Amino acid sequence: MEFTWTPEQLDLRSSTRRLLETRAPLARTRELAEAGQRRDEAAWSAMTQQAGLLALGVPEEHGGAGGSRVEQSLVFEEAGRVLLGGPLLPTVLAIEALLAAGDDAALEEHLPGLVEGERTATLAVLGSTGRWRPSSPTTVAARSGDGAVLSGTEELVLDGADADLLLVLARAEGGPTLYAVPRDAEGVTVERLDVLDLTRPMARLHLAAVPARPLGLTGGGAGVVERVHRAAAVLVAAEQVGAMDTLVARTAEYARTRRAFGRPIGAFQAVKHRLADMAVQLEMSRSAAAWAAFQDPGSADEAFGAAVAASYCGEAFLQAAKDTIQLHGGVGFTWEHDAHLFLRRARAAATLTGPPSEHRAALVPLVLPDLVAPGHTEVPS
Amino acid sequence: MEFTWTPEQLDLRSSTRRLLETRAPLARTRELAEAGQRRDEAAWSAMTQQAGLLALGVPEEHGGAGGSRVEQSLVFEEAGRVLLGGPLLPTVLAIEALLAAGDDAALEEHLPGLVEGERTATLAVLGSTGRWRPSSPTTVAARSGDGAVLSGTEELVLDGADADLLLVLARAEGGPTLYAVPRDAEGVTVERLDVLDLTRPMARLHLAAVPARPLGLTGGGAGVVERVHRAAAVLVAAEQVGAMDTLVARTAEYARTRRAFGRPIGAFQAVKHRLADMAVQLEMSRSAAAWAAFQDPGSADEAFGAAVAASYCGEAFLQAAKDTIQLHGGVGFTWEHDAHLFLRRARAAATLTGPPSEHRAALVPLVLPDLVAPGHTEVPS
Amino acid sequence: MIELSPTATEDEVAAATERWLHENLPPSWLKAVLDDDRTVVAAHLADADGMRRWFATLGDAGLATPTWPREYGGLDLSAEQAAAVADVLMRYRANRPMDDFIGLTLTGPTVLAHGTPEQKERYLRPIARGEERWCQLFSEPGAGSDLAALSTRAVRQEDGTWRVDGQKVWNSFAHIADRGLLMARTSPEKPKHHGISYFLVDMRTPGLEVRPLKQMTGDAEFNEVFLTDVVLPADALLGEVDGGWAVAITTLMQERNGLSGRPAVGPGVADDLARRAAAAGTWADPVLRDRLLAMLVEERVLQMTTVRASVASGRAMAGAEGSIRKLVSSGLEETAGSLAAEVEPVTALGWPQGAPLPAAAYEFLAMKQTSIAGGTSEIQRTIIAERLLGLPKDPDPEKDLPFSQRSRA
Amino acid sequence: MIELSPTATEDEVAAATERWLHENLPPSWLKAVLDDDRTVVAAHLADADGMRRWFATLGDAGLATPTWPREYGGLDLSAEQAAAVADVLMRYRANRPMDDFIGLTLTGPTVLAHGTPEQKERYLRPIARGEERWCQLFSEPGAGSDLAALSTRAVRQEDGTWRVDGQKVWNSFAHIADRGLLMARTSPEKPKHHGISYFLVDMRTPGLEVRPLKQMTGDAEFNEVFLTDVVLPADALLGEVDGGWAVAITTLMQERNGLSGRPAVGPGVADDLARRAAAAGTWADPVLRDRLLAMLVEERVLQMTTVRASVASGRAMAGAEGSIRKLVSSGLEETAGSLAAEVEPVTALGWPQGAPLPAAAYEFLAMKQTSIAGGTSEIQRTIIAERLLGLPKDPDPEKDLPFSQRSRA
Repeated sequence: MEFTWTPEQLDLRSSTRRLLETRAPLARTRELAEAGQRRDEAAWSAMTQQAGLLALGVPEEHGGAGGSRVEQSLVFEEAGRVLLGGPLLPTVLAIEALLAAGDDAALEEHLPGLVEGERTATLAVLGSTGRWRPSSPTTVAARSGDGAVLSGTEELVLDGADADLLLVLARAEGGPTLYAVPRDAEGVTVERLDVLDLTRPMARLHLAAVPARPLGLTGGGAGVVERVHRAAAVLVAAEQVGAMDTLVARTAEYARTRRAFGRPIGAFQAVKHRLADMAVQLEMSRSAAAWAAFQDPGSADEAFGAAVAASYCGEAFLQAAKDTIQLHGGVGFTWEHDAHLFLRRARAAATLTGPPSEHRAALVPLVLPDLVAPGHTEVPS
Repeated sequence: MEFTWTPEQLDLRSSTRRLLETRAPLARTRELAEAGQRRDEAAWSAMTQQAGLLALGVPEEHGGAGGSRVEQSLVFEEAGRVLLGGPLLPTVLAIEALLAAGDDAALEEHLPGLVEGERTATLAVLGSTGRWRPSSPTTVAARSGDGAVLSGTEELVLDGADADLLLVLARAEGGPTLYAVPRDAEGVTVERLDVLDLTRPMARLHLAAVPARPLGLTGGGAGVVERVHRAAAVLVAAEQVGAMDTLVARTAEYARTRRAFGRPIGAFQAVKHRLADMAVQLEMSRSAAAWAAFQDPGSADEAFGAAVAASYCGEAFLQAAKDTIQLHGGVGFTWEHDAHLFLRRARAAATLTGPPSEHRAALVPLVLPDLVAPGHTEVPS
Repeated sequence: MIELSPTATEDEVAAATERWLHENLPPSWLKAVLDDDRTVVAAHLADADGMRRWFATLGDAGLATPTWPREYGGLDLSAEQAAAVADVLMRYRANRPMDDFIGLTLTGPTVLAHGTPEQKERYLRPIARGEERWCQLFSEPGAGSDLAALSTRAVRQEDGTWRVDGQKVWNSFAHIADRGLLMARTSPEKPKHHGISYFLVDMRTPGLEVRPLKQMTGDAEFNEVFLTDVVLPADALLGEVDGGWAVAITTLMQERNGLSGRPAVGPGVADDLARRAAAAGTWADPVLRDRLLAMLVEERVLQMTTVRASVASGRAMAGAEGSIRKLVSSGLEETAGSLAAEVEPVTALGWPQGAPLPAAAYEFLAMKQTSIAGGTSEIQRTIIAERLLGLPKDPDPEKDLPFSQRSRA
Repeated sequence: MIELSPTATEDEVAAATERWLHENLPPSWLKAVLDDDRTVVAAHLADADGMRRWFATLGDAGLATPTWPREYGGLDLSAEQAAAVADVLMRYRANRPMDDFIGLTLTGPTVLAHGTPEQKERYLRPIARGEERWCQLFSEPGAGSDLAALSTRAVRQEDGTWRVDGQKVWNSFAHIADRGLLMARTSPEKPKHHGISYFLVDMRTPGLEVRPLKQMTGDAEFNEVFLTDVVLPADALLGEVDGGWAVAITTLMQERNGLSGRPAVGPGVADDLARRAAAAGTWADPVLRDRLLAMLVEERVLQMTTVRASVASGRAMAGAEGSIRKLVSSGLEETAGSLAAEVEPVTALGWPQGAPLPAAAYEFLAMKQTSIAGGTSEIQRTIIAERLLGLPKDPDPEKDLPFSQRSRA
């Protein structure tokens, strides 16, 4: 039932919070970002090998903890609080893709190393457009002997320069198909990028006839990627709630203590009411993100919840980040203040999960199916 | 030159203001609205026969005062200040249409009575859709002997139940054509409506094979109506500026005097800053409306100015009316308070001149012509 | 009175309520509900005598006021259990009407908290049984958001009675109410919050006049109430003399505790607007469509928030939950009203003479109501900032001044 | 000095300026401008010695500071006439650079209004001739919007000199300036506005350290300035001791009087964004397109407002005109930054290592700058409400308290 967390789930939340507060606090996120590092090695192994956070989304028969999206979402909310970046999100989504593809051999080969945090993976599924269009990938798979070779450009690949395993969506004869490619395979050229969201390294990948192994059924890639897109929307929404929570708490603290014109600035309605609106949007986002997490993965309810959460939380977080800067005045505009790390994250997250208006358009067939008719609706292309 | 009014123009503004303050103040507008009357007869003749306000847009060779859009716009700003409704706007626009159609016989027949205020006229050009689509009128003109007969339904006809002369746009063989129809012609059925904007009576007209006289060239109706649409946009924008000016002045006065929590409510930033935003939008609207009025009728600059003013002032006025109610609290929500008269006017004006997003789309060919290309732009239908 | 264990689950409560309805609802009504025969149901709802008898039955079973103590006609249920009851009653159209909201939701808890035993005996059961209807006489022309600035005077007479003079405004149901909750100033020489007393008033008392107040929509849902030399008995006082503000806080805290059933996530106003847009042809406009969908999203997220607030483990909005929901729903109503007029632009502008206002026109005109009534959106933001975020209070330079010495406009 | 009648029309002023440029601009520069040969023009602009000579020529003609009195290097022109001069200079790329803004626009009028004859002699001509560059040392970490809360101390020594200690922030050009406008507290025992003095400071004074301040964009346009035992001569004081606030008001009133040429209505940032959207394929999104067009409309209306404000008969914004324009343009910058990242979503997220930030990323990151710098949008709204609408001032409970007794965080 929605919004009813088990005691174990609440324990998971507290232990994750403690873990991140000690091993990966926001100050450490900033250090890594400024140094251009993808992760803190000790924190990574604490999160994976000790806390088993990557096993949460994996069924027990595949050696996982059998947790649900609810557990994962609690972890991502905590990760969002400290703007944890690096390989966590891409690896979790890659695991989701492997599970959805249901290719036993691939699961056996890749899952243990990923779940243990020994290896990392990422998705290269946005093609050269950088948009989620799983039915029309731009990378092309050509037959080559028994297997396939992939050619194309993949934009916005999270952790793409360092992840060990790439899951690439390509146009094959039988339809869009997902392929596994070791990042160090011949023909893969990695272009490491400078990034807006300093906490999430990204790369552009150029694939030139790269030998690749199909995952699951040929032509089944679009369905797999759609499912992963929804998972991404739900987990990023949770992350956004955590991040917003940090912003609201810090900005309220600043408003209570910073003084101007003889009063704490929080006594001015311009500040007070803007903060109230931030708090309202945080609480609303919290509801949307949690509701989505409580739905069964793969269900229409999840598709609905994901679209609602992605569009609502994405815009709310961006607004909260802007308001945080405004309410801090000059200091909020400096490099030293953390506000810009949140603003950067908010923008990147909104692009990576897809524009809010696209998520809204996706609601029409789900909640107003009678209005999906020629001339009635139009999904922006 | 923009924003440089001549002393004569400024005199016209003051004399119009005095005239309306004495003969047609807001309180009188309310009385007429509550009684369902279209005009105060004495005020109407003061405006027309004495002050000659209807002659302003008429060239001297047609017996007018030869004024420009600038003069007209000054008058409409004053009219907006007191929410003057009734036959003024439809008659001015009908005169504009007659002049644009350039049909000398029709001008000779109709103009003197209209300019003198002895007769009134209105446009029936929105067809059954109620939208400005001059290239595709829904009323149909059929040939009948030497002349034509019109059949169709015309929505949102201002003063349609009482105006003496109807100018109807209809689909004719040679293209959209404007026709003159006496309101009491056989086949015209008038359905007087209850209206949202209480100051502007409206009717739905049903035309069943009504004999009509074409104005100007057959097929030239679309161009005439487009020109009148622009005039309407410019004059209504001026009217909106006048109305907003009343709202800002009255709301500021209320905020200075109404007390709560030991202070005038204008000392609370929630009130103060909302009022500041209203004032800003008023000043911006004033610039947009005046700029448009200073452009040559029929020029591309006028088309640009009209689209800018219609979209900006329309939205600003609606927002100002809402804010006025919010800032007045409970009393602003009562029938006795004038705020709702403005809210009603704001909504009706926005529909009558066309949705702001349509005006914005119309800017593309004017200012970004290189972006008008297949796939580049799309005007909402 | 129906038997329910205090530990019954919501589903058990719902089942017990349903069983009871099957046993007690007039058979033709029950059958009509089960057959979805709306004509027959409507006939029952229109039968004043029948409804009076039904409300008495419902009240005697404790089901009209399930959260009240058993001794005053309740069942000692929790808010969640009561929502399950309300859910079932609504399904059978057997619930009490909106007109009884003030008595059930405001008067009950306020009298329970502050009434003498005699007052509880006198006032509670008639509310539970639907015999007396209440209204609220709080706001005044000069005291809206700043309610404590009210200036209606109550002066104690030598015989212990009170003489009341003043004017109230925004009083829903006052024209059909039997009794009213009245705040009046008893000690103008004290600071404004400290000189107010709270009274329970018979609306038929001489000198009390109710006049409808016409709103911008043309409706008159509210009233003005004029009090001229109104004499109230000594026992009309609820709580202490000059202690009325504390009593009022109890009333105000209840405003959002209506028995509105269990919350759910599903189609709302935005869905309706989208369908109307499709019918009017405006759904083809992609910009309008995106705004309708944005509203749909916000409306669903508000529903999700309401569900969350109803689940113990989901609550984390620390006393500001009602304000959050009111603020968001006010915004939604404003959005809906704006959109309605754009969705059906022609319909909203004119309609056949004498016909009722079309929905688009009504919704447009009513859009600001919730942002103002029952605490403006500005007040809600202030509450949220102070309660949830601990920001400093807005200053009130005259808060501690004797009321009679305050500045006036 | 060039000869211009005080009643010359703007067109006459423009023509005279153009004639003068044809006579005085180095011939190769003039030719390059007329031929639109940007390489040669750029070479001239990059030639430091040549520019130094040019600024001296320009200054001696009075054309760098046309609104100043003739005796201090100006031409006694009106603001409108000066705008015509600026227009022409810009067209020939012969105008003074942004780096000189503070000297030309702030220092000049402030010294003219409050300086002694000696100070005017000493400071004005080097500004007119481009020999000395200025910066502003007002804001402090603890005094942003509430500038009068500044706590940098200036203590008068026995020999009449001043010892200054404190920290300033947000100082544009401080790292390249010769002189600075400094506000410091001289009497902490007086209420905050009454104990401040104003100084003209040599930026090379020992103890004065300038450090770049990195912004969220990664740029360092601004500086922090640390003052440690900085000793200023007695004649560094501008205006009266403790009379600095009035002097500062003069400076602050000038901020929007830059010589930015005659305003016009034409393509702006929104047009550029629309073209970039077309190139990136996002122009096909009708929702984004409408937002871009709404921004285009607002930008044009702001231009129209700027034109209106520049025409005597159009002025009706009673002292709040600068605040209105700043508020609207801050909003536009925020809108532009938001839109930029949506117009070019992929470009904004990542770019080749070491390459400069793409426009979309930079505009996104910089979008809040104008809403904060030079008076936040909240401050502008307050100014508009108070000056234009006559609403009551925000209270400052410590306004009249001795500065040393105020509360601290």
